[in-house]
Amino acid sequence: MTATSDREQMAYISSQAADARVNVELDTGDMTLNIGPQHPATHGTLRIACQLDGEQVITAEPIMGYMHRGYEKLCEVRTYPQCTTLINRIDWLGSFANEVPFILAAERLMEVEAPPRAQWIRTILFELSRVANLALFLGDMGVQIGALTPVFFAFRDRERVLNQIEEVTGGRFHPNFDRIGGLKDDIPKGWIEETRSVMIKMRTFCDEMEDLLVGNEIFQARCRGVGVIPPEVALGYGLSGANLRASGVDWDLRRDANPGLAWDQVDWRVWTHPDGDSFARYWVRLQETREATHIVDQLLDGIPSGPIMAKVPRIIKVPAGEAYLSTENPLGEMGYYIVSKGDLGPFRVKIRTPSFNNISIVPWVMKGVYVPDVITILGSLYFILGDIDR
Amino acid sequence: MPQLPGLIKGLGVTAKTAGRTLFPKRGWKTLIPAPQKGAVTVQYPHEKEAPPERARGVIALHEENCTACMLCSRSCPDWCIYIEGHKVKAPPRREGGKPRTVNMLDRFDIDYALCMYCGICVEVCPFDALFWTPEYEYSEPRIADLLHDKDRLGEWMETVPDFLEYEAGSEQKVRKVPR
Amino acid sequence: MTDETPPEESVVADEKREALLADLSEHLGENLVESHLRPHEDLWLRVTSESWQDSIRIAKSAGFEYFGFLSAIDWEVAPEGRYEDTEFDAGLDEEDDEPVEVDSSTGYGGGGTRFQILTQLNSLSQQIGLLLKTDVGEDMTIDTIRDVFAGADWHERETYEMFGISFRGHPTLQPLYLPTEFEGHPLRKDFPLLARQVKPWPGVVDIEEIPEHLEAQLEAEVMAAFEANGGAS
Amino acid sequence: MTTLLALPYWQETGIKLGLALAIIPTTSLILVYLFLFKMMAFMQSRLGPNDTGPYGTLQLIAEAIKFLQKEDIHPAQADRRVFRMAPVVVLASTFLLYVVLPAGPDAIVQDLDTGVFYAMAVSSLSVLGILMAGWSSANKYALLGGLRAAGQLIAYELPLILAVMGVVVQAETLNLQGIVEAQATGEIFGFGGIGNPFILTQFLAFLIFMIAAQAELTQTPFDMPVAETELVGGFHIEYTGFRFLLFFMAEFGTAFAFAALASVMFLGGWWIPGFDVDDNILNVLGPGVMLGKILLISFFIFWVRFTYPRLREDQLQKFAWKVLIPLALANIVLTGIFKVVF
Repeated sequence: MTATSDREQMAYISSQAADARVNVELDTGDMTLNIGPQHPATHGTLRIACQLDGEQVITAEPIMGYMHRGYEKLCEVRTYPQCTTLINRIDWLGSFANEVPFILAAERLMEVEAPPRAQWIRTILFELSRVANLALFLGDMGVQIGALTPVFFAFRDRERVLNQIEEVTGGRFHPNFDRIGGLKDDIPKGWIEETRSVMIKMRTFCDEMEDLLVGNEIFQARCRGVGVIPPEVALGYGLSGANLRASGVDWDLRRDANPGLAWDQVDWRVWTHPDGDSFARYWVRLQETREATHIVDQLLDGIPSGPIMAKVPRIIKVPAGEAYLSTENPLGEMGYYIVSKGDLGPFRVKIRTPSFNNISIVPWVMKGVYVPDVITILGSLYFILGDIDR
Repeated sequence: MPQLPGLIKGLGVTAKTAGRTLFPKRGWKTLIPAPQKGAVTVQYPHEKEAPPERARGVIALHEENCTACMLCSRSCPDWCIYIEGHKVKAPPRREGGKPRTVNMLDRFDIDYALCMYCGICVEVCPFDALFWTPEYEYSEPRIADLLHDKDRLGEWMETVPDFLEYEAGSEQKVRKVPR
Repeated sequence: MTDETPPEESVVADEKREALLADLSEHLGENLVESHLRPHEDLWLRVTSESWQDSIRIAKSAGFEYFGFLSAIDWEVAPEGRYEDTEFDAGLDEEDDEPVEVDSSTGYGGGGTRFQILTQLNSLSQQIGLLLKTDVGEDMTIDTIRDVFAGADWHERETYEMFGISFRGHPTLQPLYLPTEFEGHPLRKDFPLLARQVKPWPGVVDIEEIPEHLEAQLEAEVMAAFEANGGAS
Repeated sequence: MTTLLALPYWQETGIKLGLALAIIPTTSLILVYLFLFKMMAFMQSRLGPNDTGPYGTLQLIAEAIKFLQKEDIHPAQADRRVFRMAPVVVLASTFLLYVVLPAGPDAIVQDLDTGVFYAMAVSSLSVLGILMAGWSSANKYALLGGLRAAGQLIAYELPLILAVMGVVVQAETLNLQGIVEAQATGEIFGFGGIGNPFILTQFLAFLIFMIAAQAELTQTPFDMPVAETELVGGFHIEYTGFRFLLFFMAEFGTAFAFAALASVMFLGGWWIPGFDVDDNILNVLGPGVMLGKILLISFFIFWVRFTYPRLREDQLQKFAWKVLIPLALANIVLTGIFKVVF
């Protein structure tokens, strides 16, 4: 018996025992509560069918597919450039970051490498999407547990980052800017300075969140010790990103499996937290947002000059082969397994999205918690519906 | 210094923001409330936010440059560009030459109800006939009206902004918009 | 047994993955059918379908305890391609007029069946990823690895509904995304993509040629106008 | 006390009734506009409603008209009669609360001798309405919300009353006018220049009262009965149109009433500290002074509401039973000791 199922069973038994004690006295029936598919906390169309005893959850089973768009199938009928625009829409908050692993995987098969300037700008945009994405989480987590204001701060300050992304790529959410062999265009004049000032604002935003939520005793009471995920369980379920690091696993693909972007050129650190609870997940993401602004700052200083496009044929045909490449996206490890048969388009694309794995732990982690904790845990696991359903 | 309780700090953050929104002015004007200036929201129908020049709002067609080569239509992931054309004879480029056969555009429709604003068509166009403009106000009550024909697409042409200059270190050439 | 592609050109040998391959082939023994190594990129192992669960267990005990994903590949060639014009579909361009030969091989690690299961595992300590494949036989059934990696639960459910591959020992093998009354397995290559079938490809339209009987007349008209203009077009 | 206008009983009652009926929409309008629309917007770097009327002042009226136009929907499984009655019960509780709130020496609907007792009793009626709404909606979210509301309101009724007890002990009366008088004429350790607003001597009671009121009003951090992100509105999830408007008005009307209670008991109500003004003038100025104090207190109520996350139900209960009630009891004991010693 593995550690996972051991713990799972223990948690279940203890919750059952607690139920039994109550049931003997009151003999209450269970109630099924469908949280979603239209529910503010699921920010999208996820449904969680909870079996409740009073306010205590006995089982929670996520039901999804309300937004399944079949991207793996759609990629098969598209050419490589056409795929890029599609996969923009998987994790719509971390837009640019979606494109990068796909393009890198295709580049790996084609054995081309983007010039350094393109790699740096890619990294900058990648980190900017991370900031934009996580900023929304930092505010949204507040609204999940009842604080109204943080989410407005998040929208306010995320907008500045999105404007920066839009100024370069032309798209706020769907940049479609990454190309096999480089980038579509170079950065416009004056952008570096603007981005610097935006990064300062984002750090102020992080400070505000620290004062408004992290330090708040009510927030801590709601999040500490709620939804604890031990590291071995996290690994077994394939959790990734901040969810994994909040469980104390020191693993960041940017550092541990850098696919050639400029992360190794700058000085930064990976944040982990030993607790593995909802608070730890929030805290790690907060630190990561701040770290990302520092990464952007350093990268802005040292963009090398040169071309932004390697020599690639105008009509892109990727040689036959298979490649799996994943990067550390805002939500976690996003990877593309591309099978090519030398055609204009991929033969098969398997999209490994972070939220799918992250949410698959829900039935395990939600045993015996209260209804409000369901929301806290869902919020702190941080998923994007498009990223689960694809 | 002992830590302030988080509850009080939180109240401070919201109060500070309220103060900044209400009294954004500095100097002797500090006490004049000016929330219109302090708020970050844009009162949309009254004032409009200018999108960046590169924003992908709507596609403009420079008809003279289009040779009906079908490249954009073929590379469109959503199959939303419809082109029809016929060949005509054009006068030779220089004296004594032979008449040339050129493509004449009959129909160039983009269905914005289907378009996903990826910009592949603009990119693949080898003759500089398609351009992005940041205009965004073209919603229609009927979905069928989102199909813009070539005249409508041509009208957008005057809203196309000039291409931006690049940041130092770039080797890209700044392109020109045909006017 | 192992068909290792030697590193082409003067690539530095990937010692880490080679050592890993040697180590794992020793552990897997008979289970390992074929392997493929792309230096500094990835390592593919194909194991026998009978030993699928055991092989995953062995990999896990060899340090690969971080689950990535599990999915399947349908190696049949889609009958309809991209639903576009065939010539364009085949990848014709100006430089070479030869349509690209469609490769009917079954990727790295080989394979004899239409469907293959693919899973990706990571080792945190070695900072290395591993891709494991196995063939799915005619009975379209394979052992579940849910007991080894709890996270595989949903991935197997997804594979079940998308490819129709059953997992022996999986307790809740129900559709994950699709409605219960849905028929068919969408990610199989022969499953039609309706969105592309209901509409003709707009790229197929050709430019209308000048009717031959009009050609001379039009030419004369144009030249007349040209000369009347004084040679300026 | 002299009366400003000598009117026959029925005329006086008529005027009072009319005023009291008008006061709930008016007060909720003031609170919603000032705090929910404007203050919240400024705290979030927004402008808030600003198109309807000057500075958006007429927005709430527009909203009210919108609600009135909406269809009155009953869930198919709902217990119709109870479902229809619930908002009225909640509003009635608010309405009854206004009866004893003094706005001037004579500006009071009915000056009850047991005013405090009455106010506390009447305010807890609303939980009945909320339970009715939660139960009759035939919705699981509403049911959970209703039950949470019941548990919470009962738990917080106790510290609320115990906190008020301190004031009552010090003022030696249950009459609200008497409490105001006691503050106007009182002195702190012999210094009577500004009277004795009980917020100074009963600060602990004031804090407990405000926290308990926050819970009583189901405002964040104690808004689990409505909890948009968990229960999607809780007990009023199934209500639309006019009936929802009643709940909405009751919520803010009660907030106003509780702010008024707090200002009467801790800030001296209609009395202007440090000034000895004639009663007749106070009858005119009093409501204004009172409004100022009420707005000050509501400002704090809503400031907290817009800043804090919400607690969990069990944490809330623990807080009430393990912290607030012992503190309130200690406060009564202390007040008693001081009362005897000084």
